[in-house]
Amino acid sequence: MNEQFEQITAKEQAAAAKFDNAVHVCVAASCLSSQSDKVLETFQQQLKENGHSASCQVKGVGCLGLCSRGPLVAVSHRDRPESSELYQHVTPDNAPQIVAALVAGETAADLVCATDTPFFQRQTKIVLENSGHIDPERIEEYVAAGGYQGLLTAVTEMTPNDVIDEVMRSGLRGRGGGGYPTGLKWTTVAKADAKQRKYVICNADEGDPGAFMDRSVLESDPHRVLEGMTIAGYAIGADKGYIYVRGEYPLAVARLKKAINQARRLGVLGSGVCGTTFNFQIEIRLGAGAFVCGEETALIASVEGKRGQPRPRPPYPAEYGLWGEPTLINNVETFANVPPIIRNGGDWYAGMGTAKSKGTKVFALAGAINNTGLIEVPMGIPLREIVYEIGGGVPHGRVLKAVQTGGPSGGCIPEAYLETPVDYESLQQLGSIMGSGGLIVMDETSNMVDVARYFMEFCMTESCGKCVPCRVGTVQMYHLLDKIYAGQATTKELALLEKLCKMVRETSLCGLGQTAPNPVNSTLRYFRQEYLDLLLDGERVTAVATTPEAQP
Amino acid sequence: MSNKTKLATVWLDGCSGCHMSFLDIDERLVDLAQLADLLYSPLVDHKTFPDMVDVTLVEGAVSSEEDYEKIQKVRAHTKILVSLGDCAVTANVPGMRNPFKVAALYERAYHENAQLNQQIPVQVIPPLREMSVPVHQVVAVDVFVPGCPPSADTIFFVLTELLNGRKPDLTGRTRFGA
Amino acid sequence: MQNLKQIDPPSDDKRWRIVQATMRRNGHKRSGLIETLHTVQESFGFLDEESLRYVAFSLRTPLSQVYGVSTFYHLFSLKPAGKHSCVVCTGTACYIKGTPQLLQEIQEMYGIKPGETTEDGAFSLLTARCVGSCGLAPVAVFDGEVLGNQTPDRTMETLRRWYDDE
Amino acid sequence: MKRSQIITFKIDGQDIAAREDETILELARQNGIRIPTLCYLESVTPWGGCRLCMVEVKGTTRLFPACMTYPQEGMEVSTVTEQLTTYRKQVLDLLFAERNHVCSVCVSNGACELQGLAYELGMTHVGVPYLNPSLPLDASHPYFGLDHNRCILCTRCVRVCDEIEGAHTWDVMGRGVDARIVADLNQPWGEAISCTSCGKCVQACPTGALFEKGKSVAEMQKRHEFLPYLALMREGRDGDSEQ
Repeated sequence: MNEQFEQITAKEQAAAAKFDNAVHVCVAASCLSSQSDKVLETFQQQLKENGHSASCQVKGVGCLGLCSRGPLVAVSHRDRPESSELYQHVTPDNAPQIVAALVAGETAADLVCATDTPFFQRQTKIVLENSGHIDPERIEEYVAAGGYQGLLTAVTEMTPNDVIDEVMRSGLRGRGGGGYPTGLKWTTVAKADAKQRKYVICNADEGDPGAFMDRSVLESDPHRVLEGMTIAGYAIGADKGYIYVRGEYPLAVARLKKAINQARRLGVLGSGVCGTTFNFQIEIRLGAGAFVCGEETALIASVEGKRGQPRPRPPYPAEYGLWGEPTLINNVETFANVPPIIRNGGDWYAGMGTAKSKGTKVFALAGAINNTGLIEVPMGIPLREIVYEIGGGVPHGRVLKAVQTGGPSGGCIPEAYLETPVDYESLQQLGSIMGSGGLIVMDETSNMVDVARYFMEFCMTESCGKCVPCRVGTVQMYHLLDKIYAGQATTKELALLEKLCKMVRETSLCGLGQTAPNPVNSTLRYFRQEYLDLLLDGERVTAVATTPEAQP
Repeated sequence: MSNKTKLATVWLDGCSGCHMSFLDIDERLVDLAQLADLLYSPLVDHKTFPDMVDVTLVEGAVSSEEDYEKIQKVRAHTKILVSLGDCAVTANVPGMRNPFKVAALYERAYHENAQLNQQIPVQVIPPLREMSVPVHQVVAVDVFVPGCPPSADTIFFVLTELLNGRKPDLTGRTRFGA
Repeated sequence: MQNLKQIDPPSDDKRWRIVQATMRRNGHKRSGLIETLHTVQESFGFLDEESLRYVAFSLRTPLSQVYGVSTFYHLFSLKPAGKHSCVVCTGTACYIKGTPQLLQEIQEMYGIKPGETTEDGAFSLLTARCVGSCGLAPVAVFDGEVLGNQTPDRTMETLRRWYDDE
Repeated sequence: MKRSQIITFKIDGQDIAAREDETILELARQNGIRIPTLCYLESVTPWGGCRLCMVEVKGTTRLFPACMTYPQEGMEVSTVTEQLTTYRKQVLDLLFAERNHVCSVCVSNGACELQGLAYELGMTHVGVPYLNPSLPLDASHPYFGLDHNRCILCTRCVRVCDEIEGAHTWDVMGRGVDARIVADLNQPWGEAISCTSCGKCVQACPTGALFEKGKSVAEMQKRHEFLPYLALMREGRDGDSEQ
């Protein structure tokens, strides 16, 4: 198998060496929605017309990161690698300008996007290492970039226990939001008794509004996820895996399908993985639009073809999961971290991040921030650095008010706490959560009651309806928030809202209900005055600035 | 002015059944009269609500603008406010119109079902609010006495307790749930 | 249980073959219900009673369960969609940049809320939780084409064009 | 998954010896301790939706639904605390406000489980605003009726119909607060081909959502004592077919 990998790699390198220049056009979702596919076509056509198609490689690649400047095009030169350029806002109309410059050995200066900025320099890429470099639809490029090496090592040189030990040593924690230690989860499933078989499920039902990390990984580097899942399957003794993908991600689904077929053909998936006796099949299951299916037990119900309603845990899926069998559920980013961990060792991974949160985290930056897009940073980086340096600060000269993490289950962190390092525990202490990686910046024009109302509306429409506190409680809380925001409520109603928040958090069946009050609680904690200002009988404070109370 | 407890009763959107039940206390009314003066009620002649009363029994839901203003005035001039009967406690029958829009109700009542004079009154009849709601959704309520109507015995018990300075415990006497 | 009698599709419409293929791929098991409904919706545009009945019988799944699943998930529609579709993104980034105003304007002009189709069947209004183009917020998708930086005026302009094209 | 190890634990200070495969709710009932619930029904799969049977366990701040939690050796369970009573009343608040429970039947015959619990917990009024939805009444079945206004979505009918009668006429459609009980493809009950008119759902319903037609108020009582018997007999039959 290794020989085969080497052959592929050599062939890829030889093919790349034939070209003097390379043009990489981002064809991930955000750029694609600005017609980057047409840009790609224009490049191919133009270079052909100019007779340069033999010396210049043109290909579509995954996400280049800085989505707000899309469509992005990266141009590199073999003989002078130092002078590669990134072009922004490329359209089919101005593509010829770039081609002309390329042919003339010049730079189309007015389209250049500076890459010596913190946005590009401050990131550490593990999950996104291939993103923007390889063609996501070609397994050869993934292999040439070191792909499937981890799997090969795992199945040929390591025992399943060795693999789990390595993951344990890496300190990797679930990237779906909760932060449960991945190695521990794997151990539990590995030890569990199966009636017939065990399952691996990849949760790609990314539902937080404003989060698109998993989508980008699936679209830019699908093989990485397949490899991670297969390694997991080997480690826990499963021979079947499901990827549960949002139905709203047709491009990700198409690329995954293609990737699965390619992997089977290459022999890194299916029966006899990498020439061993280990078998592993992966099937895609399409979600159909239900946020609650991000919850493990609801996701399992959905894979079984049922209404995506959760059930109380314990028993946890690790013991009683899909069709009552032990099941490992991790999210996309978690699996995407596995191949490099096996390739480079757990200690390498544990060398990054903080004492309790290891490695890197991918965030989707959005909202009132200059550089919206996808970033990957080491755990422990201060929020301020993400917002002001990587993110380039707040546009229009406005003032940052809060950073929202964790989507509808998370909270708002006010400006006063921006020095906080990004790790699971620190964010939790502030009343928010790491979440899956949505990071929304809000400036002074956002009203925090409105923000809380928005997330409550989300939870209300996404509630499955099984348990009373979530089904009816979210509706009541939404109405109260709506009334407060409309300036028609009294202190009595604010008190009722707080009472409901407590009750819904404590008594709801699953994570959706239990965390639904979080946005309200966190905005109340830091921006209570905004609520009071809207009440008919609220205590008004003349000074505009609210000083966040440091609460334990 | 005697130093007896000052009592009032108010009739909002309800059928007056709770007041009837109150009258069903019969001869025990005489006992009550020893303890309290009834200062304002649909049953007595005074037209304006007194300055301050000790106990007010409220029958009916808050349905019209008139109810809405009245109950706030009553609350401001009452020490202990009692929601008497299911309409006051749950909006009950008056609340059954809530799934419909007010315009549709007027249409039904004054056009479709009227034989003569098919027109929506704009004067005399106080305008309906969007929803008919229980009293405690508008003002703070101190004692809840459910029942449709609460029995005379229950009302007598509640009043006796209140007039003797105790908060009535209704366990086993009337039933919530309508 | 292996050799279930095959149920005949409601008509000889060729599209039923695609639906049958999906059911076969999932071994005619109940767990293939969602996959099958996806295929029906892709092939016919929506799920009507006839197709739900056919799927229920073919997969040996109770009718009420099929109905329950079809109405649980947002992506399934039991009514035919409009000729055109307008999907407004309600992700957080789009929301704080003005989605509510877009929806309100559409509702005032055409009298439809998200999930509804105009009376003349011209277009359906839908919402999506983040289409992943947060950099362009607020975003709306018109017949699959993503248009960013929407304002009420720009959105209304695009919708009006659908009517002009008639 | 039959586990039969005997363990001991405590409910409200009372020592209980139990098999590990019985839930806290079942064990409490066997020992004469009442834990309120609306969705639990003996002999069908527990649902865990009403959240009324939540109990406290010493050593953790988390609450557990008694109907789906198994005891562990040495566990100390409390079923009545100030906190639990507050939450239970709030659950009832939410249920009463969700649909329309203004009902003249249960007031006079006292047979409604929802009303009974409100009474038991000393509720005097509903603390949250009423939602006032507009919901239909289905009277298309010759013997029975369904009033969605009274339904609390406990799904007892769904489970009884599926697990004991085997018809699966009922299921839940939609989601969240818009969820509703449906017969077959959301048809009038009288037209549902799968319904055997056995009436088990009516007997299982804790409120007046499912009712028998033509009964006087006093006769509108629900009885479901026969369900455990049917479940037991069913088990026997299934056991034979496996051999």
